[in-house]
Amino acid sequence: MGKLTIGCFSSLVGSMNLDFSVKLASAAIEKGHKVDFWVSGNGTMLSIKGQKAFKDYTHLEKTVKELMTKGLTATACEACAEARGYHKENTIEGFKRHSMDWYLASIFDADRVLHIGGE
Amino acid sequence: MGKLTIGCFSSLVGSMNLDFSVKLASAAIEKGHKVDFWVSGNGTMLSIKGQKAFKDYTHLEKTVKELMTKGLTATACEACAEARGYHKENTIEGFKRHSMDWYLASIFDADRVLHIGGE
Amino acid sequence: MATTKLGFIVQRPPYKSENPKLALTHAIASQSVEIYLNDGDMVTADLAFIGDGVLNCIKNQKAMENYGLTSTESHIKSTLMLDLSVFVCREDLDKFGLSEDDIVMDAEEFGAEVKVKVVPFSEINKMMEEVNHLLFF
Amino acid sequence: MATTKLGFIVQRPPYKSENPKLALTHAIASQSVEIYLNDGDMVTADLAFIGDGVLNCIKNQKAMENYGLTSTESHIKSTLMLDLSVFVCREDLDKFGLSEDDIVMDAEEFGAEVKVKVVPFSEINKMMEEVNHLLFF
Amino acid sequence: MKLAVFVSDYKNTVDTLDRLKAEKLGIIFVANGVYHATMKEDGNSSPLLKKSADFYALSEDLDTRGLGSKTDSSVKVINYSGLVDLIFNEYEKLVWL
Amino acid sequence: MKLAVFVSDYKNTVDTLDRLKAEKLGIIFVANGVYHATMKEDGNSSPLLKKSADFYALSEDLDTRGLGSKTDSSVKVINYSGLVDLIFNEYEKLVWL
Repeated sequence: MGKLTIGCFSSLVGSMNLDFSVKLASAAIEKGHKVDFWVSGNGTMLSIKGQKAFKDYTHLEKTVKELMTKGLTATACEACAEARGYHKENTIEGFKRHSMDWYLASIFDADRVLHIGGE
Repeated sequence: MGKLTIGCFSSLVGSMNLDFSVKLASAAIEKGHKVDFWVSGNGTMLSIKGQKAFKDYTHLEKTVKELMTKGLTATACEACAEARGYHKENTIEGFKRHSMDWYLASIFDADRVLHIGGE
Repeated sequence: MATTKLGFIVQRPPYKSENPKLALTHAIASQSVEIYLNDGDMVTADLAFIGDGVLNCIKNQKAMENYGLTSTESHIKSTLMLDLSVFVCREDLDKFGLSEDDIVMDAEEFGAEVKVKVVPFSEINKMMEEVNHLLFF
Repeated sequence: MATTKLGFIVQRPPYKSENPKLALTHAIASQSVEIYLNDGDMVTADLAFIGDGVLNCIKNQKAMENYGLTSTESHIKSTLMLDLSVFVCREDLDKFGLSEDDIVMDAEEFGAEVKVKVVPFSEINKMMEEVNHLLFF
Repeated sequence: MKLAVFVSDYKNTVDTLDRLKAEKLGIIFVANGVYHATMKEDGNSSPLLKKSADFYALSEDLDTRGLGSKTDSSVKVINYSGLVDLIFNEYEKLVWL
Repeated sequence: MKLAVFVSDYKNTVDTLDRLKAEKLGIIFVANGVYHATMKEDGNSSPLLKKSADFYALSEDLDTRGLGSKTDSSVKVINYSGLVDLIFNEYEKLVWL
């Protein structure tokens, strides 16, 4: 079994890159791999709690929480979050906040890295 | 003097479409025009209070507040905001939240409409 | 008593950005705008899919099954149920080798009487001339 | 004692998306990553600007004056101050008719000893071969 | 119609501009659109500059990108204040691609 | 190197894929990239399918767009579970364009 580090910089609603990332993380965890998940830039939107579940909009809060109980480590870029007005008290419980070096440290011993840099 | 309605759907940090919109609104207000400003989709990020001012990131909260004292009407799409976990209590004071028909009503008697639909 | 006509032009494919869906939801909002207006005043919305935007109209989108998300297809059907004019550019369908069988043409199952109009780009251009304001997505 | 090498490739112009700037800030984070690692372990970051990404390197960007925002230019200078390797694709500069005079080449005013390396794409490709992981922006 | 088209990107993913018809057409380069007003590729100016239109580029966006002095002679440089006048006085409909 | 390139867009604004060299190259169509695996324009398949590579397309993303049954014969359809195996077993470096 390997370790996959996913970095995603895309917004919660729109490109569906976060939907993709979360589904990939889920499939990898199902197969027994370890998954670290880093969100930076607009990707930090994923870490906000209290996303209202409308069927017209991507809603990932519930899935991410479930994956965290199955071992997913999810971390948001703290500065990217704060610049957008996302504070610790708005963050999903268990979703970590660190500076960018956390991502690189996760990559250090990752077997595979999927970095999704754009919108 | 005329009325300009600007709609912007782009995220706070990144494309700089919101920076553009806010500067255009400011220039129009300086010239005595009335400006209505609608943010929807990722554009609703503009309405969040407590954006931390880093020089590395677009920071528009202060400017928007100043423009509101000069007559700018700013309104965010309520559903788009809620889907992202942006609630009334996170919203900049004076920044309105309505459904999408507000935008169309503003356009009804606008002389010019600049609709910025993408990221 | 005045009418402001709007043209909503969708030029990008679905699911990569939120904007084709927001085009549809904002156009639909023309049906409830009167609460803000004086009696008799109204806003109309015409919708046109052009370029890669016609890919929004392909049938059998399974967004709900795969991602728990309303499909753009079902938003188009909602638009038809509310009697909005929906145009699809014929030249762009032809370019992709798509026929009327491949795309959403009606929402008869929900009682919609209006159908999608597949028209040459020149007619969409005419619509753009006739409206008061344009909103490109 | 192990080293993981990363290649950061910037292929898009500045200011349209946040990602060229995030490439630089994330690459810079390689300098502080040790706090998470065992003694002697490290992560290195090489940066390369290719395609329209070379537009990030044009000098005299006035982002602070116009938008109150740190320029991508100044982020490149920070990167040089931290001794990271920064490559710029020569063929892409040539395509735009840009010379070394037009782009950020050093940060001597801040005491940086490292300079930008203008190299053929083949060298960037070699770097991509040599690193352990690639991060495209 | 009197149509002003805002071009905000360098590489566009849509070809809509080629199909738009207007009696009076203005093309306003803003954000990364200003690269069209300044950069040549293999010696060639942007194909957009061959269109029959009046061209404008936003000075603040040129300066932000280090392009202040490089604008093609066919393009008029305006600032935000000039843009407001252009919008209200010269054009009726505005399109952001 | 063994390189898997994720193509997530239909109209790309970068030409990087043309320049990447790898001993073993996989092109994985995801998100709107799946249009490359399915749509023809004026009768022509996507130029990407002419490259010397192994091609994959994500079934969930095909189905989401109503393209379930239209995939080009050169493209292998995989689901998320298959994608995980591909990533870990067939390729070493992953690039998302």
